[in-house]
Amino acid sequence: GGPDPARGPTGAPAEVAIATSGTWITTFAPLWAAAPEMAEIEQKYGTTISYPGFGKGNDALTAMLGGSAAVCNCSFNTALKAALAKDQLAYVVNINKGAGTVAVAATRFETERGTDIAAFDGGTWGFTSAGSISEISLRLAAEHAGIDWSVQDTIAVGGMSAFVPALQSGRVDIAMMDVASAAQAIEDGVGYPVLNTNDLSVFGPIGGTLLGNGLVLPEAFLNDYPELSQDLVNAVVTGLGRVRDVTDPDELLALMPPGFREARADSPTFAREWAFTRPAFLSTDGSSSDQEFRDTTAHGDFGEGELSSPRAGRFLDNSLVDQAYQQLGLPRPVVEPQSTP
Amino acid sequence: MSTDLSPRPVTDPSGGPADRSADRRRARRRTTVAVVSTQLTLLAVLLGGWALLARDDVWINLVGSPAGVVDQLAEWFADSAFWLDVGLTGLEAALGYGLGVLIAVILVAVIVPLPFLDRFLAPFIAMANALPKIVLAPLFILWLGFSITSKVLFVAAGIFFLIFYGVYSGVRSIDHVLLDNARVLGATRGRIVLDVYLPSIVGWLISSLRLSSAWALTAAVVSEYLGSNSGIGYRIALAQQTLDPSAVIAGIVTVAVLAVLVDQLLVLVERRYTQWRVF
Amino acid sequence: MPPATTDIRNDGDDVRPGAVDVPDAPAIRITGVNRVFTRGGSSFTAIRDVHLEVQQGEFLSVVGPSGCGKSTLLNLLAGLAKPDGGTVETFGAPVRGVNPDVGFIFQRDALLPWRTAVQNVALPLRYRGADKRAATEKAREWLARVGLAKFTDSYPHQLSGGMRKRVAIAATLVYEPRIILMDEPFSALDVQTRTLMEDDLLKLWSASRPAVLFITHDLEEAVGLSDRVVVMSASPGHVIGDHVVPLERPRDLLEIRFDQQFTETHERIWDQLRTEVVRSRVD
Amino acid sequence: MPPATTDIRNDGDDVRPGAVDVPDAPAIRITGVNRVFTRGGSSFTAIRDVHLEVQQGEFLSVVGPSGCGKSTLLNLLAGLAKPDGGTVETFGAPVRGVNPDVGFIFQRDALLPWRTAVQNVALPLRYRGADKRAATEKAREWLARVGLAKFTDSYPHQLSGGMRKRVAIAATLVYEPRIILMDEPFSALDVQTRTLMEDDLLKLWSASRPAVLFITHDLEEAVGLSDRVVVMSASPGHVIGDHVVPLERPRDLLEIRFDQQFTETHERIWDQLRTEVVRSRVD
Amino acid sequence: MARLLRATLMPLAQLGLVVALIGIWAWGSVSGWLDDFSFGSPWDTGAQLSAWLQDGTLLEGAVATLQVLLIGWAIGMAVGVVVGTVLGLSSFANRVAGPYLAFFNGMPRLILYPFLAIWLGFDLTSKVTMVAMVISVPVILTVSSGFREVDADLLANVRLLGAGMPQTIRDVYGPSLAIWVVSTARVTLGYAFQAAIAAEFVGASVGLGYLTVLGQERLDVNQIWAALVAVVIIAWALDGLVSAADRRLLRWMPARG
Ligand SMILES: Nc1ncnc2c1ncn2[C@@H]1O[C@H](COP(=O)(O)OP(=O)(O)OP(=O)(O)O)[C@@H](O)[C@H]1O
Ligand SMILES: Nc1ncnc2c1ncn2[C@@H]1O[C@H](COP(=O)(O)OP(=O)(O)OP(=O)(O)O)[C@@H](O)[C@H]1O
Ligand SMILES: [Mg+2]
Ligand SMILES: [Mg+2]
Repeated sequence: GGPDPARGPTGAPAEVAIATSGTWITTFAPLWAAAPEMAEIEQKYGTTISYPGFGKGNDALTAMLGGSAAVCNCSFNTALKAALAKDQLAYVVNINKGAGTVAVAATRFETERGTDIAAFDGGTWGFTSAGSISEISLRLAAEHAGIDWSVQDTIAVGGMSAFVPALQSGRVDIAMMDVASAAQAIEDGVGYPVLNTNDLSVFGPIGGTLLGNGLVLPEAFLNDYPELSQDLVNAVVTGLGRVRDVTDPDELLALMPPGFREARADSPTFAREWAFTRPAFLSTDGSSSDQEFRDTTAHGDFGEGELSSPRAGRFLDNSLVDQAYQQLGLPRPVVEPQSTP
Repeated sequence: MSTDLSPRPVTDPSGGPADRSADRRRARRRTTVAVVSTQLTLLAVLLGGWALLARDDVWINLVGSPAGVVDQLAEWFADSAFWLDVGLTGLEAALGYGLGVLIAVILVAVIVPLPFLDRFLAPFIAMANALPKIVLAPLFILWLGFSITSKVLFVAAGIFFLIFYGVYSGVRSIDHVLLDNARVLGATRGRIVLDVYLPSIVGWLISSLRLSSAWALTAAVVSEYLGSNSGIGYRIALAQQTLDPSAVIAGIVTVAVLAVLVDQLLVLVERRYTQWRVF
Repeated sequence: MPPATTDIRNDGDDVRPGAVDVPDAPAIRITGVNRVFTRGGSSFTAIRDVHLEVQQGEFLSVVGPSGCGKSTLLNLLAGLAKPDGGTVETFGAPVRGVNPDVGFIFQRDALLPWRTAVQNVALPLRYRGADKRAATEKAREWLARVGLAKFTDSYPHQLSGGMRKRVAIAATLVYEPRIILMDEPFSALDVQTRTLMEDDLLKLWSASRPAVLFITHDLEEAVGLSDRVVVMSASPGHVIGDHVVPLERPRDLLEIRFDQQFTETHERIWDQLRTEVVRSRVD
Repeated sequence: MPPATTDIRNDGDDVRPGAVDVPDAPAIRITGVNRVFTRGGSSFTAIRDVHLEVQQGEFLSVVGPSGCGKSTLLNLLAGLAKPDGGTVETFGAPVRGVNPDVGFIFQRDALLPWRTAVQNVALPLRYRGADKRAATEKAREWLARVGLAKFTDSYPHQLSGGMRKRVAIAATLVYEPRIILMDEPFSALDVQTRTLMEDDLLKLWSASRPAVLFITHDLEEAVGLSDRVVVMSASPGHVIGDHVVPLERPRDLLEIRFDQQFTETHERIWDQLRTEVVRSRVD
Repeated sequence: MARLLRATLMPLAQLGLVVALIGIWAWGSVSGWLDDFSFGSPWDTGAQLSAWLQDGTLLEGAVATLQVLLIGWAIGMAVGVVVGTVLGLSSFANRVAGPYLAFFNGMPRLILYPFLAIWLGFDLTSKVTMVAMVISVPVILTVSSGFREVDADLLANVRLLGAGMPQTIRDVYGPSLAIWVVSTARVTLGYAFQAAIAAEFVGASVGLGYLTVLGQERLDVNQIWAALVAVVIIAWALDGLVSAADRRLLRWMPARG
């Protein structure tokens, strides 16, 4: 636990930092779209809300554990691991489902191989870094296609910005990219989409329904600031509802804060990006099920017995989401059916 | 911006009669013109090469284009938030730099009069030197949060060794007769440091200070890059996430230019303290 | 390169316990001192079993073949090195760490290159707490005395060899230490300047009467200046002769050379020295 | 600090255009040479309008008060500095860049601290293409000649002041340059070693007959060794006296001092020098 | 006898410090003062190490990293010394290159690896280049500035003794600069390690850097420690080599305490 943050006038912390893995990531659209509600919270509690961004989800989580952020918007598995090892944490609202990635292959394979992943056997496979969701989802897809992963040529390209050039220069044949890179690669004519892990209908049979990212709170925070916690969840749920049904990318951009709009100036690319991302929201209403828990943790490298521990049991907390729909008076949206591999 | 670290263009130390010194001045001016024109030619070649490279599809995604970088910089320059970020990065680098230099100098001051301590600590210092600080960056965040403290410490850890080994070698190369003489003349330890050690190691000190000033900025940027929501490092990280190579390069260029400016400042300091030299 | 000394930085205890001097103790007492250097594995005895006493107020010269250990001896007295046997005492107290009683004019010049002549001379005064103005004033005076009035603001590298030596001499004499160790101080000076400086030295010495240990290769100089001349053998150096100079003071250095006692003493030392040098050559 | 010299790295043109010597040209010809230093803004004339000729095979000594510009003169001859007026020629060709014809024994020793005595002496031979074994052999021989047979493998910092000087002398004499410049080579040596080395020098000189320009403060040495002694004035230094030494060769250095002509010449130069030094003191 | 005592005492004392540090760590982790998640624990780190030792991961990783490190370091040092020498000798070249060097030195090169990797491929070449690129600039700068500390008397002397440029470099510049190069070698070893590890963060499936990334990715501090222990031991050994070289190169110096 970190230092006790200074208190604002209403007894809430003077600053609420929401650590996220990456700034203005489209996958976190519900969070960004909640800006008006967040502003209200700032008003109500006399606090400021900030969004320190980190290159990796782990670092965002680390920041929260180190006490420099109150809340973390991070991936389910990472947070669970920390919850088992350190402070008790709670995953209070889900923001997206699926791995948040898109497999893109080099254009030269398009006519010959199409979306047949098995055809890439023996080629070079790219992902961001070892152990990341990008690697895991790529491996799942490959293995699902009957490929022996251990004999493949795999390359961690390091950063997202390396995907397009790596694909273009022929250093990799197929790569599991973040949506922004995927959109860029396709827009540039460098690659074509092979698999969108956000799309449950495609990825469900491969990896099940993965719990992507969500808000994670230390239990201490929940206990100290129950009302504030609820309001944060309410805001995200509102944001989720706001973006879920938007199909027109321009309309979506209009919902976003100025920073986001600036970062997504290229509208055709963003249109693709949005098309890739939206399914991730269609399959969630903010809550998470036990089946999803099992699907997600199956790839998480957990020790035996760890997942049946009481700490793990307390990690998933849907109560705030349920409460949110009540408080907000919103109908629960229809969620795509769960699918298991 | 002449940034020569090596011997200054060693001109005749003695002026000479008027006609000769005029001659020399003219010759010096001629070399300066040659230097500057060579530099400009080189710059043109590099920029040209870059512009050519940027016409290639692969490369433009990697290195952006000169025009893109200039646009980006122009946009940033007009934005006050950019200057705040520059200030923040500069502050982190400066604090970390100060801290690192302080600790290094103190450590040398403690170690040199106590050879057993020197031998005792040597392997630990070597190990700490080799420890990849970049791995520690996330741990610093875990232990200290993403506050400015963690960045300052990260910077200090990054440059400490440059200064330490630099000053240490400088001390080793001191002429013993000077030390002996000062001691016999009655200099206290403090005076010996001021009168003998410092002036003798000025060359070493400045050269390590100049090297490490750049590293301090790099370290600040890397730590921002790895976790922060402000500073130039964050701008670079953001640009990478939003796949904007020109902005990445613009960020890197900003840092490098900052480093060159700091370096120039140190050159001035160096001139001031090495006047007595023969050169 | 300086002759390596055992590391003097080890012992920070500059404060000598015997600061209370024994009133009648000789200024310098060296008893049975050895000094051994290791050189490429094998060890080499530079001086062996040296005994030497210099009374307070005495002027003693040491002569001996090149490499016999004279500079080594001075290093021991200044506390810059430790003997490998025997004891070194000044004013009855053993020398531990740098000896605050001595002034030392090194054989190799040791001026701080980054300080001007006047700053170099003012240094010891400043170390003794003099304020800057007074120290500079006195340093200027001394520079004038050694004939460098016009060169006060030159850096050492702008001075000739003899000038640098003179600055070093001024820097040592200026603070009037109780013991003065001089390692061939005048060898880089021309005859005339040298005579003038010898005169000055004698005047200064008779005024404040420090003990002087003077190393020279010039026998006339040794005899002319000293109360006693000690001859050292070729290495391993030790004292093989001790010649009292039976000359009245004050002395006129130009006249004295024609004195018969001068010539005799000179002759006697010369003979002893010759044998020694030849011996050292033959080994 | 070394006396500042123009940087020798700048002008790589060691190859002297006049490599074809003029057969009867004097070994050294210095005509109307000035050398001016700027010091803290103002300029200072070290030597002014110096004229000097040294014939091939001649042994010339230069004496003069400390700081009169003797070392400066040698620097010009060695090509380490450029005159600010006048010409400096060796063997009829102007000196440009470092002069390959001269051997130079510096006033301050300039041995490489990272090489042992024997390696330092072998260096010039190796530079001249000798193979390692032969060079080392010859260097050893020379070290024995200067009385350092036992110190071949010592590093400079392990040698006494006089020993270092002897190594430097050996390193210059070993390769028999056509002109030898010596800046107070023997001042750090004891009388006996000095006499032996003077003897050696004369022997070597009469064998290969280089031109020698010898700087010393010891008038007896100057007269004893030279064909001619030149006296320089106090700064700005210039030649004020040129005394031929009318003594037969070969000379016995110990005997010669009692020769009447020796005494007369000595007296003459001494007188001139005294006036000069007094003058330099008064200014 | 005293010498023998001193010779054995020092390593013992050093070992003592290591044991004490591990002791504090162990105590902190048992007592809960240092939580396992943030600081790991000695036994878990030990267990990780021994597991890696047994399955050969550690050896494989160490060899891979060492390979990158040593080749890159050697190239970087060589380039640095050669270019530094050129700049040290030619004031013209030095003045021309000055601003470029300062600029390049100021660039955060550690984050440039992905560029290199795409350009040169994700294999040894790009990693070695990365290491060489990171360290060559400081070496160039130190070597070229070391030239100014060279004693002008010594230079004059050897030139007069007949040395040409190559000999002057060998006999005067070389040894004078040795102390600079050795000190640089130590520092750059550290930076070379940084660069090698940073390069292995990306595009590697072996190496100590890869192992630490895995540790980070799995939020397993013990795994990071275990990899770092390996790094530190290698570093210590390499530093031993450097100081042996240092002693050999600088044995002409007066004894130092
Ligand atoms: N650091 C050292 N290591 C090894 N030997 C040394 C060291 N310093 C001095 N010596 C040796 O000790 C002996 C005495 O040296 P010292 O400098 O005392 O001679 P000196 O009498 O002053 O001679 P000189 O008149 O030539 O100055 C010499 O043989 C020298 O080689
Ligand atoms: N680099 C320099 N800058 C300024 N002045 C200098 C420089 N080098 C020498 N001088 C001055 O030139 C004059 C002559 O110096 P030089 O070294 O030639 O004297 P010298 O005759 O060799 O004296 P000595 O017998 O004492 O060695 C001196 O007054 C000295 O101060
Ligand atoms: Mg001596
Ligand atoms: Mg001189």
